[in-house]
Amino acid sequence: MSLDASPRETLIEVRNLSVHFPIRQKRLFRTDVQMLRAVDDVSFDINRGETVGLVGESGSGKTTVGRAILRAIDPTGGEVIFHSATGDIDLAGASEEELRKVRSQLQMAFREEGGVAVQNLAGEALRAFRPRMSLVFQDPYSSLNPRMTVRDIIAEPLVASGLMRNRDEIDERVRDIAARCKLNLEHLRRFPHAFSGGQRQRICIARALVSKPEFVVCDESVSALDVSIQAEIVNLLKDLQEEMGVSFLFIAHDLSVVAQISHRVAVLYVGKFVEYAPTEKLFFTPRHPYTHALLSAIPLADPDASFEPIRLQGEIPNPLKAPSGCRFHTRCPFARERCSAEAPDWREIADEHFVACHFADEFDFSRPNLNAAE
Amino acid sequence: MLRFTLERLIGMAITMLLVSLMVFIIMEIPPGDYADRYAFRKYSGTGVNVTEADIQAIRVELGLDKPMIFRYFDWIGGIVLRGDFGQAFAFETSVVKVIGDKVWLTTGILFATLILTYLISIPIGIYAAVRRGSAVDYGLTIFSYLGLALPNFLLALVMLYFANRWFGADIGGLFSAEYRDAPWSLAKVWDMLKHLWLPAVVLAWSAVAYQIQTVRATMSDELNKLSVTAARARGVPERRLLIKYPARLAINPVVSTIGFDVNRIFSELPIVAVVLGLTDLGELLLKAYLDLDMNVAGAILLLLTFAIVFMNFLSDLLLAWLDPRIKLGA
Amino acid sequence: MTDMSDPDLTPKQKRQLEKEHQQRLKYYSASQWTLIWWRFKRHRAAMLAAVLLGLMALAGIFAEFVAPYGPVTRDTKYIEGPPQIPKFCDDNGCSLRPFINGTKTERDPVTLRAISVPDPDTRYYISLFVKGESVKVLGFIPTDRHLIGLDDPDQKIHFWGTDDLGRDVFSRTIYATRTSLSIGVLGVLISFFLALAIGGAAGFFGGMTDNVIQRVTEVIRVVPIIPLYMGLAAAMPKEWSTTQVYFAMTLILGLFGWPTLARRIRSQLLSIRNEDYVVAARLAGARPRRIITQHMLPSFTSFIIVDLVISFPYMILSETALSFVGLGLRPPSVSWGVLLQQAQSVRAIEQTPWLFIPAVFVVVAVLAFTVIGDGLRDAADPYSEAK
Amino acid sequence: MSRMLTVENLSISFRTDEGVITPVQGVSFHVDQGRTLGLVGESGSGKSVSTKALMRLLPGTASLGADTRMHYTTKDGRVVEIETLANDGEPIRKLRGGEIGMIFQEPMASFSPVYTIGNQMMEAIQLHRPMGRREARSYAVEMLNKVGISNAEARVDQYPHELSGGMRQRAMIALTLSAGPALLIADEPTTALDVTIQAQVLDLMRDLQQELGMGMIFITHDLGVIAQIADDVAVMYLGTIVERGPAREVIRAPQHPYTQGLLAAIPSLDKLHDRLSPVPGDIPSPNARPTGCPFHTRCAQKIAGLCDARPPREIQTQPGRAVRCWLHDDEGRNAA
Repeated sequence: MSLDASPRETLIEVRNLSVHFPIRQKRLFRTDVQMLRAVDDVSFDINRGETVGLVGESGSGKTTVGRAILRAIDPTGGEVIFHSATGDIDLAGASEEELRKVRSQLQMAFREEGGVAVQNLAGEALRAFRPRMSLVFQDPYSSLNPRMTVRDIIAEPLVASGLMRNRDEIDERVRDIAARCKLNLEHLRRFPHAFSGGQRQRICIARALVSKPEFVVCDESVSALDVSIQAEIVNLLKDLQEEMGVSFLFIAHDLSVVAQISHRVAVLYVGKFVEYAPTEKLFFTPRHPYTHALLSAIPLADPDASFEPIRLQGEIPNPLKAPSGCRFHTRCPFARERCSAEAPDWREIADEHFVACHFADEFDFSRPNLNAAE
Repeated sequence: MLRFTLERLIGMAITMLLVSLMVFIIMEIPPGDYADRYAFRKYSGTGVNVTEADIQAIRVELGLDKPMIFRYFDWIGGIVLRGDFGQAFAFETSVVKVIGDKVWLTTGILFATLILTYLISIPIGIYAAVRRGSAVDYGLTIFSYLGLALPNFLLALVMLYFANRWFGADIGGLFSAEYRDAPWSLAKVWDMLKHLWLPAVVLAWSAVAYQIQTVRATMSDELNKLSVTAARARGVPERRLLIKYPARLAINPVVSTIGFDVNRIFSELPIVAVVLGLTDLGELLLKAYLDLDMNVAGAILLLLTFAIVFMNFLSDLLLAWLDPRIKLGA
Repeated sequence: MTDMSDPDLTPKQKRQLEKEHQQRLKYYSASQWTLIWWRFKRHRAAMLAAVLLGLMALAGIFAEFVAPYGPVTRDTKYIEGPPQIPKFCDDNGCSLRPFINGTKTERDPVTLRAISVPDPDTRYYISLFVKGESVKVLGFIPTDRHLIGLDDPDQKIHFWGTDDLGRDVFSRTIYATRTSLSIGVLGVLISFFLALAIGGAAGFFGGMTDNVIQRVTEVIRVVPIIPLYMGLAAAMPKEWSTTQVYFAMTLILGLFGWPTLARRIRSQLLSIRNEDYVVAARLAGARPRRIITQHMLPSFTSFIIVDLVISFPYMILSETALSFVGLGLRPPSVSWGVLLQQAQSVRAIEQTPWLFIPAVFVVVAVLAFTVIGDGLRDAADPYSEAK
Repeated sequence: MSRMLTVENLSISFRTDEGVITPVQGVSFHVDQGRTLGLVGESGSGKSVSTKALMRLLPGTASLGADTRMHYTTKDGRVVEIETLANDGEPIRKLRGGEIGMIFQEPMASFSPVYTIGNQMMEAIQLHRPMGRREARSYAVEMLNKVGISNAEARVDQYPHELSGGMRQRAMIALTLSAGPALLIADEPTTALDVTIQAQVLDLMRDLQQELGMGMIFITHDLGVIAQIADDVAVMYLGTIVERGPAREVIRAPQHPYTQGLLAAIPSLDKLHDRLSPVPGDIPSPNARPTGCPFHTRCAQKIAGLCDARPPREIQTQPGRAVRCWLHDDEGRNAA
């Protein structure tokens, strides 16, 4: 499953994406507004047919990145360029009214960027693009409307966006995707309450892929599942990717699952990227102390592997009170004066290996010599 | 805590302002205005022929010709600055005189009812939750259903009937005949207390039924909390455990609905007062409405509502004191 | 879980397994309303209450037919008479058909007033579908048949006695049921639409609109509701007709019943809006209208129905209480509250206890609504257990 | 090393609206002093319920099987037959906290929100140690220090919601240990925590156990955690222990098809981009427990007519190792 064979084609370019949430605190006579910098100045790109993993601990903003790309929440700044294959949008099926709005905005966006800057799209146009992007949620229970049959749930992206109108066509498409996700015809008539966690997650995946999207965000899609079930879903996602050429942004806190499914992995810490590299590089030769600590903290199911987690001081900072300079300096075992004063640049330290650390060149965290740096 | 108190105080002031506006509007609704009614009452049966001009004169004299907003400020200004609620024309004296010590009687009934309600409902609700599914629990559930369904005036009648049979005829009202118009004395207070229990029981009835349900529901939730299991796993004796962990939290919703209970009690008061022959604000309110004496009615409605708003404020403070999470969240 | 093709199974076991399998399939493809109905059916008290309430409503709707006499028809021969209980036997023997004894007028030996005493020598038989006063059922179906009554059209039976004017308490209660229940329904409907509009606006627009609405709701919620009703009811002109008063009453009840409901609608809307499946629909490209009609409303309806049902008792009790003290409906209207007005004193309990029969209706109706509400509340969220 | 806890044939049934369900059937294990038993299983395996039964913390709708034996040896050498004790009463209360301590998955929920950390700690201390208020307080501070909470003198007067997740779990550990238990039951204590915090807490628990010489039962669904913290392991599936033995041996050479499947399904950091090997099928719900071997519906090696008909016995395969599978039973081998 090497990517080198096919020519790389960028599908999504994320440039300086920021998402800030105003946190209002009512005081006696005024309202204090603090900015929660959930995601701060994040840049990366995703290729066609590629899976990019996004890892981070709670409060790191990984979910926010995923949702901001899909415009489930509005970014505060930056750009998300979507290089969509043209001709996929069913312009003929759209009504005159929609068509006019969509066309004008699409053309403009295409000419300017050669892609569509997603955050510039408004209302109708954004809706027209939605079927090409999808989201698979963490909680397979709450993300399925319990009052709709599985058939209607899976068909929703087609119906809601007006991508397909003909009932037979829709049924055919739903049956096709359901079969690929190992759901049978009988399942389609049922309601979500008839299914177990793993089956529900398969329904979610079928819904996300029914419109043949080019890009799907999987937000902690397997973390709620038991290990023996989880593996099956990971395999399913991989198979579907090969069949359909879809790109995934795979968000998870479990590094080992991310390692299995991703071609490249990005590590987030309190709203900032600390490292982004092809999976092998990130897991075997990490350059950032945080990535290193994160890797060392995973207990391996191997009684001979030594488990000596790097002892990070303190706790993950509250994103409302993000530390100055390098955000990791409060817990970093290698922190120096410069770290608290100056935020490190986001730089390409080796081929395709990005890192944000002043002293990344000095570290060698490569495994299996996990403790070589000390 | 100080900031919290201040915030709630300001909130209370705003609510009171809006309430006073609403009450004023209600006072204005009855057809015809004060002058009409004043003239009608003053001259009806006297043979004097009242002309439109006479009424207009009264209107000017009383300041009723001014726009509504001015009259509102006159009215509320009088109340706030001078404690003057205007004239009660049906009694030909000031509203303050009419209401007078009925305020204190009403307060007495209110607190007697509240204390009775909580003394009964909290322990019973906790007990029902602990013995969930037992015969006692079912019995209490049926009782509280009945409590919610039985109209209070009916209950008042039935209670009065039995009280009359068991305690003699002189149980209705708030005072025995010899004290009714007597000046205040210790004996009179004692006499009042002897009469107070009946309205308190009647008024507490539905509040008890409601609060038993609330306490039982929260207590059941709290009993299933992990913190209770954790405390049990530390070997905390059962009785102490129940009181310290779930019961302490089961009281919170009761505290937060004190204002609501006061509201309920005031709602029932006028009607219960009619049946029991109480001479308190409720009965006066009813009479004022039937006579369309809107100054008296407005004053009473305003006082009752202010009392509720104030009790809400108290319950907020009490709750913040009981639950450390609230202060920090505010 | 046993394999169905297992050869060791007897035909009976196979049938049993097949049946279970079918039941599971039925459950798997059961929609929201089916699930709610299944769960509600399990709640026996609520089912019983629903049946009772249904009967009450039917009696009210067809009051003209069900009640033997009109609400103001007077029986001057039987004033403040106690209930007449149908019997099968008397001193003169037994009969297969229920009957009552007639009455005759005698002078009280002490006070010398004319009083009615039972006359054991006359019998009047009770029948179904007897001829009586001409009425129009539902206001347009003319008939002179009544559900129950005496064979002899000149004689009258008073199951629940008569009041001081000789009016039949049974008939009046049936008519009152219609009035009181319909006031409840109309009041609830009015406050529901207000709540839907106001709570919906608060939940949908949020921000400043929400703040203002919340504040106003707060104010209305702190005002004691019966005194407030009294204020508005007192404002009704005395010369209004009973119909006008009736509609004014429903309007008043509805006008101030919305705050609690509006708060619930608002919080429901806010919580459903953030459900993952609503976000998913939005990301699938659904328009706001589709999100509201396909995703939000269906999940919302069952909760709203519960709220509607449990707000009935307040309406009914308020109407009863107001009419009881003379601020609500006025005679010649008949409602439960109006009927109970005649029973305001301890004297009434002692001398004419049957005048309290309408109170039983109030209690039963309120109880029934509360119990049904409880049953519905348990059933309304059929997905809570699935998690 | 002395045996402190022996559990034999533990079965637990619950009365429900749909009838009686038995989520735990015939579970046997033991804990030695100073050793950690890892109890591993996926959702619905009954691991938490089993340990709650040990403390008699199950609700009134639950009942123990007739031949259930749970024998615990106290610090002063008495043997307590836990299955005979009442759910509520002096004898079981003596065990709770003072002899057997328990830590739960949700540190926030296991504290009462309306009392300070110190209040709840002092309560536990005074219940189990002859200390006055003053003494108990300074002991509480000492314990908070011991679990690595900085500024313990101030923290002791804070409310649980004022602490971060990791701090709360540390405080919970301090609270549980301050009663001086000889056996510690930890029910997924790190599942709700972030990876780096989880590592800190695991580290801490490992150190404290060694320092205090406690026995420990560590419940988790993560075989990685088991590999790092447990001496012995018992693998549970749908209410039965399918395999048990020394953690090292079981993880290196699993004998039960379920254990094998579970280990194979875990994504490894060493072999990237390989296809994972899931265990086929879904976990049946505990109230629709399959007949015969509970795992037969998902087992690739099932023997038709045997595995789906009769539950397998527990077979000793090596000293200290046992497996509940027909494949290791002579009868099963013959049938195959």
